[in-house]
Amino acid sequence: MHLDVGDSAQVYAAFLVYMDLTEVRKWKEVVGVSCPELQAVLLEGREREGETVQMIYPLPSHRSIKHRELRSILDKGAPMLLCAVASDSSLVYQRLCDGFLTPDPPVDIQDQGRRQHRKRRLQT
Amino acid sequence: MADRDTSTDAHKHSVFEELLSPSELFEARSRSHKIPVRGQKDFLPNGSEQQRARLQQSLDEHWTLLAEERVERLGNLVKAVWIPDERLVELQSPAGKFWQTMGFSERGKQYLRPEEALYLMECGNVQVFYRDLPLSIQEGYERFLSHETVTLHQYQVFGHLKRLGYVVNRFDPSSVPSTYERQLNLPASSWDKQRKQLKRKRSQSPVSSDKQNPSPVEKTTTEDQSEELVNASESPAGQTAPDPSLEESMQSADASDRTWWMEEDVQPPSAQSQSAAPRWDFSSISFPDLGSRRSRSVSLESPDPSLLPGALEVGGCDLSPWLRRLNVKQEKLSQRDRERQRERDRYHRDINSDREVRHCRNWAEYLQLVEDRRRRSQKDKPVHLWENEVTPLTQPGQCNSHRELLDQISIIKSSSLPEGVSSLSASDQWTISFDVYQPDTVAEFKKSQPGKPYTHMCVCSFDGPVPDLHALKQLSYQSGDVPVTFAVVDHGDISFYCFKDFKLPTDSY
Amino acid sequence: MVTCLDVQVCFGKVMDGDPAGMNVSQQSSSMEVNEDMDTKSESEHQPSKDALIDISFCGSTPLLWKVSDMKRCRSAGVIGALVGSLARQPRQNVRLGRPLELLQEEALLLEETSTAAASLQTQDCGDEEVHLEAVRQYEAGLESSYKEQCALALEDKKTVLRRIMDEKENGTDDSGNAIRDRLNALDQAFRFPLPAMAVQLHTARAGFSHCPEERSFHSTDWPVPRDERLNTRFCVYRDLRHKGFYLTSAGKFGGDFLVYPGDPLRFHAHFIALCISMDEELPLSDILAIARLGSNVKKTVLLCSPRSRSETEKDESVEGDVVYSSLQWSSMV
Amino acid sequence: MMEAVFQAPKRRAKVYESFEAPLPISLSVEDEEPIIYRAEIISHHVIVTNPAHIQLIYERGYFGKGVFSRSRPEHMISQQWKYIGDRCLPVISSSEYQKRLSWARAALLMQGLEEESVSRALETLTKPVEFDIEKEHGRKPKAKSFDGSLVDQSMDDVSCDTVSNLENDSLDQTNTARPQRQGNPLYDPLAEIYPQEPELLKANVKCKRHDDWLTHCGCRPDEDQLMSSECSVANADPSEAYEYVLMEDSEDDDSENFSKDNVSAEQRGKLVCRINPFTMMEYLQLSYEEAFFLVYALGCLSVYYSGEALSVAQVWTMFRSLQPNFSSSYAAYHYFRSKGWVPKSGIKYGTDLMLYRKGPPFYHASYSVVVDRCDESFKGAALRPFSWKSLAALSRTTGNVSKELMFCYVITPSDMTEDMLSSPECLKQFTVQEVIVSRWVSSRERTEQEEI
Repeated sequence: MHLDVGDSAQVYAAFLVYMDLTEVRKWKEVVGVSCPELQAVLLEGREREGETVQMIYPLPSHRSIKHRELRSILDKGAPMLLCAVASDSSLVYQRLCDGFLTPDPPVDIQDQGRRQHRKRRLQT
Repeated sequence: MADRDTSTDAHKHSVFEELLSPSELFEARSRSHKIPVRGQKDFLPNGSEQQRARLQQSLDEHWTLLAEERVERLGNLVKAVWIPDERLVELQSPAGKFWQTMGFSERGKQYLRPEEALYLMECGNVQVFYRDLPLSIQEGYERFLSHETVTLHQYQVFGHLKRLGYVVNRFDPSSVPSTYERQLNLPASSWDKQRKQLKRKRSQSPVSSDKQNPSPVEKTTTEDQSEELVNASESPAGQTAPDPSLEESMQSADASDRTWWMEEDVQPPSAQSQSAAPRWDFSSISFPDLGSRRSRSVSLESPDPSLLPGALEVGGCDLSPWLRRLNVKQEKLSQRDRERQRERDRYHRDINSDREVRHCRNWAEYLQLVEDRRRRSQKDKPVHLWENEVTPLTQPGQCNSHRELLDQISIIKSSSLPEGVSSLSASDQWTISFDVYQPDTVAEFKKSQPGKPYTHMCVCSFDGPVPDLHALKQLSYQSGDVPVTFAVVDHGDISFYCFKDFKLPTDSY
Repeated sequence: MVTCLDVQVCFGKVMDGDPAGMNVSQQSSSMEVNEDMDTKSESEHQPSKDALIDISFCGSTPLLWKVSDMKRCRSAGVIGALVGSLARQPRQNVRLGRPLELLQEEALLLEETSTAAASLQTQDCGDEEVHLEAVRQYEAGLESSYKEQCALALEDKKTVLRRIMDEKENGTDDSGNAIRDRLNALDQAFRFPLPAMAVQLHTARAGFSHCPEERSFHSTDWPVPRDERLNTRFCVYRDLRHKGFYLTSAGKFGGDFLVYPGDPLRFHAHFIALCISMDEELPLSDILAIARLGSNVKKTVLLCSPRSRSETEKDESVEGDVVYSSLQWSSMV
Repeated sequence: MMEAVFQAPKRRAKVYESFEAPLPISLSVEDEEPIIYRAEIISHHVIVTNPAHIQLIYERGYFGKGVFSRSRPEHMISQQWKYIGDRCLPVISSSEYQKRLSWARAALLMQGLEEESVSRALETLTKPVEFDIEKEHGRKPKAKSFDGSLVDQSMDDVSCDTVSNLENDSLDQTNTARPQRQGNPLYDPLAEIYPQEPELLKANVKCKRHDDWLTHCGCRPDEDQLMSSECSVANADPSEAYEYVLMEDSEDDDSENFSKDNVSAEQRGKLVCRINPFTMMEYLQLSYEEAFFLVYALGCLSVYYSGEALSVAQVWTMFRSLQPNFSSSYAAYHYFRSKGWVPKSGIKYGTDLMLYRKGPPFYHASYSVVVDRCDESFKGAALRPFSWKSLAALSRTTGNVSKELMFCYVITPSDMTEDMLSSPECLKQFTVQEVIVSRWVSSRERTEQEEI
């Protein structure tokens, strides 16, 4: 029996992500690009027509990652998504960008009423 | 080096800056005890004057609050003296209310442990002197806290819990029943509790799996027997107190190693203990099967001396009088038992309910039917799954209920934290620091009889390791039947974690 | 020379643990050497040494005790964490009081910018004479404080009586006279019981204490070893501080620092900083967990890695010593 | 140490499907023929393509995940549907149509067809269609399986279809924008955008009732919509609906607004009915653990690799080579399944497994499980070493969605050799230790909490 292992796992993860982006999320101009530094297949695409190109790095979920690897993609200048792929094809996308991305202000930041109370423990 | 004088005027000023004048002291007696409330925070600094002013106000309040020095009436202070050699604080004046939960007496003197004294200093209850001069709280931290007493981390946890109202004592390993005591289950209180747990657990998953018995008929009997046994030991009519260790091992040992029901020759308990393991492993000691009708042996040999407490001689035991007293009458089933029986029957197919079987008029036809069925299922079964060394755990159509199927595929045993502890090597890395008692027990708390702690507290540094299974087992052993909580100190911030033994109940439907 | 055993142990431990990364001056160095260093540091750095923040180490934990030091430290943007009971209400955990515990990184920053120095632990004063003098001083102070408080209490009582008298003056009965008599008798009859005297329980080491502390510790004597981990965290801490952010510990959020856009008293944190070296392996599942937590608490997870020296030299265009990447749980589910 | 108390699983507030069976095998009905399902390993993925198999495997025990869906396979080509006569057809943009056309072209070319004949075939194929509603009944072009390489629509089927122009007017009369998936239990409207509730467009990742990003929360917008539905379950076969599409034949196709603004869809361009040139069937993907459980524990799944059916041992070997630590992760999976629970991927929570009672449509997940491995000395955490820092994050993340965090240690006997591990029989020697990790917050502290 021939087993095609190696980092084919990453390639096949990329295939699932490609299908998800094109078929489910209707991204435009999705193409695979190989990334020699990471020995991996990345995807490029636009969420909607006319929007900026984003890089997507698909990775099997049991892997580890180094900041340097993420930087080698981020330094290309495009916003990036890291996509964890589980063996049942579950996907989790995470947005990465260079530098400081200020979070959205809490919706009820001005609201001093009781709604805030519930969230108190989370905010610091 | 210590005797040199490095004070400059400027330095002196900084040293004295927090010294209150008598008039300040006098005024402090009537100051407010309210803590200002903090306002809502902003999201982004915008450089506005309003934000600046609010920050300044918050800071002013902050500093005022922090700068406040403790001022107490001399009469409210308990005077004490630090004894560095003993690492203890000795009280010089009568103790206050705190004595109910803190401190100890020895040779007519009253002592506080360093952490207790420091906490009480912070609360403004005790003034500790050393060489006739009072110690500041800073000096208390510097002198009292060390690896020989308690570390800063441990003190932070201690203080945190004390401030919340808990009773916190240093962990005393001797307060936990020893291995031997625990095996004999001497502490009656803990036994009661355990038994309740056992009962509850049993009701959750009433049917135990039994995969060592191949034939379903035999299986039923075994289960009936075990059920009877349990019933007997639970009924108040049972003359002898139920042996807790028996119950315990029934729980801990998986159904597959219920050696005491196997039809083997009576085995003295010594058989397994010849390796002279430092601790008994009850799950591996088999019990003599006295109930079996096939058992011809009527006496038990004397147990292995290595298992007995020192200098205790135990002879052989004649069983015949006991056997005569055994109740062999037909079992009368209560309503509940009958329901259970029905419940069990649901999982076993009565062959007479099979339509095709009922149509068989003679033995030959039945055999033919069985053969036909076998061939039919053979045909359906793909070769690649069934004609190799490893075959699936169940055959299609083999199981008639979810329960039966689950029993069939349950091949992985579950373990519990107490298992295998006896073979573990002790390590110093994980130790219990404190006994903690609930705040609502303070009123009845007696230092002489503290009772069972609410939890044991293990203090960890945030940068240190998370306990692995080895550590969990070891601590769980050290802790007895008291839960262990891990207090993780991260730069003054304390989080508590519990790692609890668990067995997911089987859920069949 | 009497030295406190505990203290010796503490220092011995710390110094032994130092992996030769720092030059530790011998603790037994003579007083003259230390004096020299003191004058040197004084002349080199303004403000002079009395403006230096005293960092007192408990074990390896840096603590600040004096409010003046804490103010100075906060004006340098160093926040720390209060860990003691609050004097005003000691039996609660919501608002804590002195001491202020500093992160190693905070202490290092203060030390690096010469705004702080580590102070020696208390040692018993060896000179019996000096000690006896200190005890005499303390007792004399207590005595005079008592006297003064007596006078204050008397004055207090008088004020109260006078006020009542003034009120009664308008009345018709002669109870006013009775009060006047009491007032007159007060000078002789007034008793201020000793137990009623207010005494101060000092938070920071007090002036009359056993021995004035040694502030002679020089920067090179820093009692905490710097390992790889601390170096990474410090590098990030310093860089973020220089960018104007305020930082506190983020342990409970699964990160290294919480990063605030302004003083944490008034602002919410925006980021959870995770300090990692460029080549540290991070399990994807850990990243997923923290990114999800970040989104739950409306904060961005910030991956922070110091650039290695060779990289900064090689590429002139790169700015700063630390690389930052923002990580957010995406809305793509 | 005390045992953790079992917390009752939380039932979902609304359950929209009936419970079929705990597992995809027959229990107690003796004359039912046992079904052996079929899965294939393609590109390292274990996939099931037979729609009947997909349905049974998913609905009985909730094995697998639709590759285009968040859980149950329910993906459709478009979120917008319209009735043409009694047919309900998906509306797609012209760029989407072009994409499919190019895929079809590529697929045909890959099969070695002449470029010219491909073009000609596609031309015929893409002509606008008008239905003769009477005739159309009963004609069901067969569904194509999707096997990783892209499969085209069969030419023969296409050419015999009658094609003619569709009048725009007739379309306008049937413009009842159909709430997609209404009444069809195969589909979960919340998983996609729901036309009548435009606010969901923004929050399409979240269920309104459960703000914890459940993989598949089972919530539906409205129960009465299910009741009022005219569509019968018989129409549920997704392959049927894919046959024809309504293409937005507009010059200035504004895809950005397209999906958001259904009302204006017709004003912007006329809709043309065409044959979908490239039908993509959603398949069910099984995790290695799920697949091996069906093979080894239930004996109801045949796994094919390059057309060859694999034996139990071969599947084991294969999965071990495809996924590091498969033996431990499978042992944990098998253990939970053998206790009657439904484990699903925990990737969205940063863990290995989520445990459901009965299945995701009925109960919220009770446990978020980290699987680790250790030998009989119980030392270390081999697969996922935790620091207090990473544990703090995971513990809070888990607590925020009110799940319990469970560590599942798979204990391997010390004398286990690689040789023994090469057969699934080694599983019988594993033991499993479950530990519940929780943060303890004293009641006093909780009442004391103030904003920090």
